[in-house]
Amino acid sequence: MPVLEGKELRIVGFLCNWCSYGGADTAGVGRFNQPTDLRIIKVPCSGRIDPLFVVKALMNGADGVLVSGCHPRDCHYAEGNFYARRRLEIMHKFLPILGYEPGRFEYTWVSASEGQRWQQVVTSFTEQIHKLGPAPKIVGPEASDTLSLMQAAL
Amino acid sequence: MKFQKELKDSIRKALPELDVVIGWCGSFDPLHATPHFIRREEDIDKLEIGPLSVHNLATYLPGLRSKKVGIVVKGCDSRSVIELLQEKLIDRENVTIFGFPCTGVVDQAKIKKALGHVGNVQSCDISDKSVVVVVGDQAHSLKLSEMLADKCHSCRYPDAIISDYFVGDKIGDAVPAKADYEALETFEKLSIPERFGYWLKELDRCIRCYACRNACPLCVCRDHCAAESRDPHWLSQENNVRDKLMFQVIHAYHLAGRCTECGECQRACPVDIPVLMLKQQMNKEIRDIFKYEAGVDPEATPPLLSFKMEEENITEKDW
Amino acid sequence: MAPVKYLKSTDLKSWLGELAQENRVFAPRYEGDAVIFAPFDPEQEIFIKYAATAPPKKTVFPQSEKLVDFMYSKDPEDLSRILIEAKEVLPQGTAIVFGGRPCDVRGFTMFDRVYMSEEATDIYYKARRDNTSFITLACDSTENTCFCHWVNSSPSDPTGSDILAVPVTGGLLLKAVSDRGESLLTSKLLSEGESKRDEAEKVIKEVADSLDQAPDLAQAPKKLLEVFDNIEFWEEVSAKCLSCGACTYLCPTCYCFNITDETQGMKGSRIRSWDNCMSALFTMEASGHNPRPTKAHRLKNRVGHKFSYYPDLHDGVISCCGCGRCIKSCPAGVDIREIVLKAIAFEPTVTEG
Amino acid sequence: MKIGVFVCHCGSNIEATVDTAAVAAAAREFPGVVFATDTMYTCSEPGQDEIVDAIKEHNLGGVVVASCTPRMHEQTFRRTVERAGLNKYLFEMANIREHVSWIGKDREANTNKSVDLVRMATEKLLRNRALHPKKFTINKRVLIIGGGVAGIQAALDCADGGLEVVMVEKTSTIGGKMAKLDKTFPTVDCSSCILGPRMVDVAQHPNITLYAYSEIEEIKGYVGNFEIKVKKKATYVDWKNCTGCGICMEKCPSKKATDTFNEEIGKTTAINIPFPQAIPKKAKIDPAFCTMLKKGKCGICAKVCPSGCIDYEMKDEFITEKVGAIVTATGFDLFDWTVYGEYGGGRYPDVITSLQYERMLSASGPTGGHIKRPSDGKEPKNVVFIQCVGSRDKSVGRPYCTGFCCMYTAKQAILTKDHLPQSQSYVFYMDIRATGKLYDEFTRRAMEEYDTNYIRGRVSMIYPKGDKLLVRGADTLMGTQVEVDADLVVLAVGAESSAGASELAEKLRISYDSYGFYMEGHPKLKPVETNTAGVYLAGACQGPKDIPSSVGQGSAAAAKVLGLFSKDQLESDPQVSIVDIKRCIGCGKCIQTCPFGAIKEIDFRGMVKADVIETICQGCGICTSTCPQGAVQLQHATDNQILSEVNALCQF
Repeated sequence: MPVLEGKELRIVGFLCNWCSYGGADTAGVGRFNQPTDLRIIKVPCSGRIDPLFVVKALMNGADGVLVSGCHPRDCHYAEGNFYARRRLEIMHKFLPILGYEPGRFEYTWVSASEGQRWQQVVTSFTEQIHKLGPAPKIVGPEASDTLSLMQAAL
Repeated sequence: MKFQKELKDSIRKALPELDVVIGWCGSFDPLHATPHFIRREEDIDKLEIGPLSVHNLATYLPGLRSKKVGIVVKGCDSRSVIELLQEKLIDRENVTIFGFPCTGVVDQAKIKKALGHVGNVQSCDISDKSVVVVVGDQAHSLKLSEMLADKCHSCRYPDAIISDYFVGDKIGDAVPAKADYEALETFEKLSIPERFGYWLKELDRCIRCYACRNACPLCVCRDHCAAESRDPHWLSQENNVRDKLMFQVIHAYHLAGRCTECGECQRACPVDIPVLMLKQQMNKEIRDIFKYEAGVDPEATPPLLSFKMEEENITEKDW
Repeated sequence: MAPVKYLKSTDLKSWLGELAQENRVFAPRYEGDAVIFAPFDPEQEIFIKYAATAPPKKTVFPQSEKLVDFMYSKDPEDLSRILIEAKEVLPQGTAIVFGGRPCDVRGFTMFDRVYMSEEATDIYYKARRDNTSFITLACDSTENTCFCHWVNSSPSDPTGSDILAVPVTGGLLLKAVSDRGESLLTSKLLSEGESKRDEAEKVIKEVADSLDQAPDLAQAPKKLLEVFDNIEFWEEVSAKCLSCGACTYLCPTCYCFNITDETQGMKGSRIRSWDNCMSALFTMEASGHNPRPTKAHRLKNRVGHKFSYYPDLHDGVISCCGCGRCIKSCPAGVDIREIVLKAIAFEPTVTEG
Repeated sequence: MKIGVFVCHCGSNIEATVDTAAVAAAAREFPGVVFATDTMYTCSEPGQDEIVDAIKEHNLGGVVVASCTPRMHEQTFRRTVERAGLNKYLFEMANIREHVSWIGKDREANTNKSVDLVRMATEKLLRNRALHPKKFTINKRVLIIGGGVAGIQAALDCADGGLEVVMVEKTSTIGGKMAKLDKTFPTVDCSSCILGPRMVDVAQHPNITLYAYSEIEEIKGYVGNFEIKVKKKATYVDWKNCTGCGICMEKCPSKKATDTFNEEIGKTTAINIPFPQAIPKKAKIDPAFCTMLKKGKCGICAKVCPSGCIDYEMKDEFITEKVGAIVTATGFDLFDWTVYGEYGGGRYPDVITSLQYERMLSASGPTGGHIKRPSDGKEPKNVVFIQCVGSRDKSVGRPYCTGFCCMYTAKQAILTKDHLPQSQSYVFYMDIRATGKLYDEFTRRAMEEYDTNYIRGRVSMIYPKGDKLLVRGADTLMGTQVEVDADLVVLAVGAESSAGASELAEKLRISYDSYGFYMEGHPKLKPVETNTAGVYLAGACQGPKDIPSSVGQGSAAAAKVLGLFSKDQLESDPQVSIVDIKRCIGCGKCIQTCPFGAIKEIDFRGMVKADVIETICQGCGICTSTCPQGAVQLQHATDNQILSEVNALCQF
């Protein structure tokens, strides 16, 4: 189903199973209201997240991507989030080179007990994406298809 | 080149113990060189090194892993060899490295631009200062410094960092004419949406030949590259600019902290897409965040294959 | 005698503009530092001084094309019953390719023997081929990599073209080669060209004379088969090959393709895209076995196909047009001429016993 | 694959804000879905039966349940589909409760989002493969970390159950906090009389190996096969020969050592045995106070020791133990109350903690069971107890209720009257939390039979007045100011996680909350499990607990371990990585980054390749995101599965 026109933007979340997914559950159990834009993809560990998933999501039309894992030192797999931090950080800095505004992608750490923090993260990230508006979309096979659309938008 | 004879002598000495020595020789016109595989004594005479020795021959090493291979390297090429050694993709005992002091190589794209078109080249004379190309009975004199590859202007390693034989006098610590990444400044002035448009426009003409990948000395997956696999299925085979750009991102990311910026990807591109820039941008981040430079220390670990509990240069978002 | 017309250089864009009213017109222009065939755009300069970086192959044989759009739908009574609706996506409309070189355009005749043969027709190829006209530019200069004259062609070979354009003072002399070509020469922008005919002949002759003596390739098919099993020979000539697809994709005569289905939810497309025999996946079998495991095997196929297997099947026609792009654009400087000559010259060493 | 989709109402939990029928209708349009319905309670017996029936009727090859979080019922439904003959990994869940219906009320947006989540789940399911676990043998030994009452209980239950037990205790004696108590509520029976024999049991049990004065250095391995590196800290006394006679203590000239066992009420000797009933009853030297170790002079203890076991050269020793399960019972520590300026911030000697008071009440304590003011040794008349010091107070970052302070304060008030019949006790409290069996009756006794003056309100200030302390507070019931001239003030200090809890959690790879208490597997259903297989919790390390609860958890954890070890072999989780040997180029990057050493290099027809050791792989997938060409794939979270989820959400 397409995003609710004018109401929602497409935000993809990659959450580790042990901490952040649980944190999002805790937020749910606590009935902490959140914007509805985010869709969560559960992965075992933030170390499983290939930063290229983030690029893929954006290039396929996501307006924002949020990654969340266990706090450093608390990784269920001991080291996953340490690797993730480095990898995600360089992709975070690289996306503006490709032409995606800084802020389209963020990564953070939320533990299973931090329901309130999760609510805070989702709310402020969603606001951030709404402030940025829809991300540039690659529409047809040829560059000109997208470029003419971008021209028209300007 | 003064040390060319010395180099040939070294190769002659080493060749009996080796299956092959890779260097350069003349190619289809006087303006080009081509990789030269020396297997027999008589092949040595054809060897030519100089500003036309553009190819990074380290690219061939992983494919010849089981052989005893000699390789002639420029300073920049030696960094690729170090990187391959560091990642244990080649074995030190199987590689004999011939180094020489490199004063820079030409960028064929710049020559083509200067001449408007290359055409029928009759001769090419390169001195310390100039490149004189005769095309269709007309001589064009070009300034060598203007024809050198960008990487040569910011080169800090003119001598091979690692070698078994080094011919000629080492240049030593070179003071680069330009700072690292100066060439990126024009691009960096673009606004974010302009950058998006820039890449789409440039990548549009990509023919997906993967010369950029196959010329890269560190793209060791080659036949098993994710670009063409269905499992994982990252890219479709469709001719669309999204997948073309996505591949370049995959390439740049997989080289993050490994790329030595030899520029082979861009040189190899048959349709002249500035694909090196993505890797340079990635490397610039690696340098800023991890204070790391690839291909200088065979014992180092690439930053994305390691971590620190506390990262000095990563500031996470405060929510 | 076919009519000849003269077109002033200054009128070129206007003429193409006229043609573009009823046809899709492709012309070479700079994209970055490369010259590429692109849809005609009066805002952009056409570049016809030298051969383009990439040939106009994609105008008839696109880098990728949808063959079929398909859609799954379910029987509402029984959701496990799936209805598949497939729709052929046949190319529509007519096209004109301006500015290809004789080698580029002659390349399509290699396709024709395969895709429009008596036994089988590729409807997608045919739809474009039949509806595309070629206004080809004769070469007034050559490059070190040019060798059309080795393969029974010349810098002014009109084979496969509809109009041959020869550069003359101030413009182009346009000669209709086919009826279709003739029908394109009706514009008021064109003037009578008879007076320029001699000048054009002179240009053509001068270029032809500038080429060196072509070697005799008659033995190539046989000799290449002789070295077929000589893996050492192929390992040596392919040593510097990087196994990329630049040669193949820039080749005006390489016609191989791959077919993949790309599905998204309940719909998708069957896509045909260029493939190349330099790639390991080209011959990868489902079992994991690969009959061409190394670049030596693969380069052997590329050279062998053009200079031996294809001529054997098609009356001795070499399926190389001699444009030289594979040499010029090869990142490692692999020279197909060198390999063919080496094979012809190859004498097996006779060992006793 | 034929897929069935079940969208759960969860009563009104989901249905109230998600149109589940619409979600099911939308799901019918998805690739592969041949059956979709909404159900009232999918997890109930009829709900599960509906799934089983549908699998059989429609010949389903996979099932999606859209309901609560998979952390709640993934196991439940995996068993359900298994019951119907499907492999349990041909199942996916869409979390439309915690992640949708409970976090917003916009029915349209929620329904829309639920459809997306179901689409993702079906797209992933289409790429799921049947996975089969491998069996591996387990080491039926258990490690108990912490020798407090919870750890003791767990150790004894496991040992009695026939398991070999290794207990590691940080201090030089087991017994924990309970050993420091004089009496216990609500029975007012002697703490050491109950605990002492159990401590002796630990020492004497043939199945228990005790490492006191030791810490966990490193933990490797996984459920069934952990490898533990234990650091035995140097005691400078050879415990094999030490008889605990105490002569060294009598003769030690350095008598100013910190007495942690007695909560620093008084001092002890540099070489000491913490208390007479210590287990093991062995001496150790505190190097910070030993003249011999500090200055190389003295050596008296070595001279007087009848068994010659003093060794000034002793070094820390490392021992490796292999176990199959771990029970963590590391207890709690007391909140550092000196942050409260209004209570003097530690400046007044006669303001003490409840645990210090406990030592003072204890007959084996430094005062021999006499209540004396630390300042002048006099018996107090007015004793003021202040509750909730470091509990229920956001301003000091301790918003939680410690839970047992109300009870021990009542006990201490009663004991005060017993010890000093002329005394008067005052208790400043916020609320009385006395929810255990006989607890409320007990606090009533303190008030009614022992004349304790309970004042509902907080103390705003304590300041010295002559040799007394003036305690000023509010009586919120009377609405008046109260001032009490106190001789002694006892603070009911709350519990916090024990020092080093987070570092240990990192070694155990378990989670902890923001206060450092360990996270249980599920707050209701898995109170002693953690999310790391084979690691269990007992006692106050999970959150403040009184003795019966801690003991209960000790037994519960032991039951879990005994249950785990009731099989000879465990099944390994098949959600592990696998190498496509054809595509692996042997670069070894996966080997380099695997945190578990689960990938090894192998020779495959003369080529170097990577190979995953299935039983060691923990399924994190770092290898998969490291491998550039994706030749190593984490099963059940492959690149293609994740990409299919991305594509299900982002279709250009």
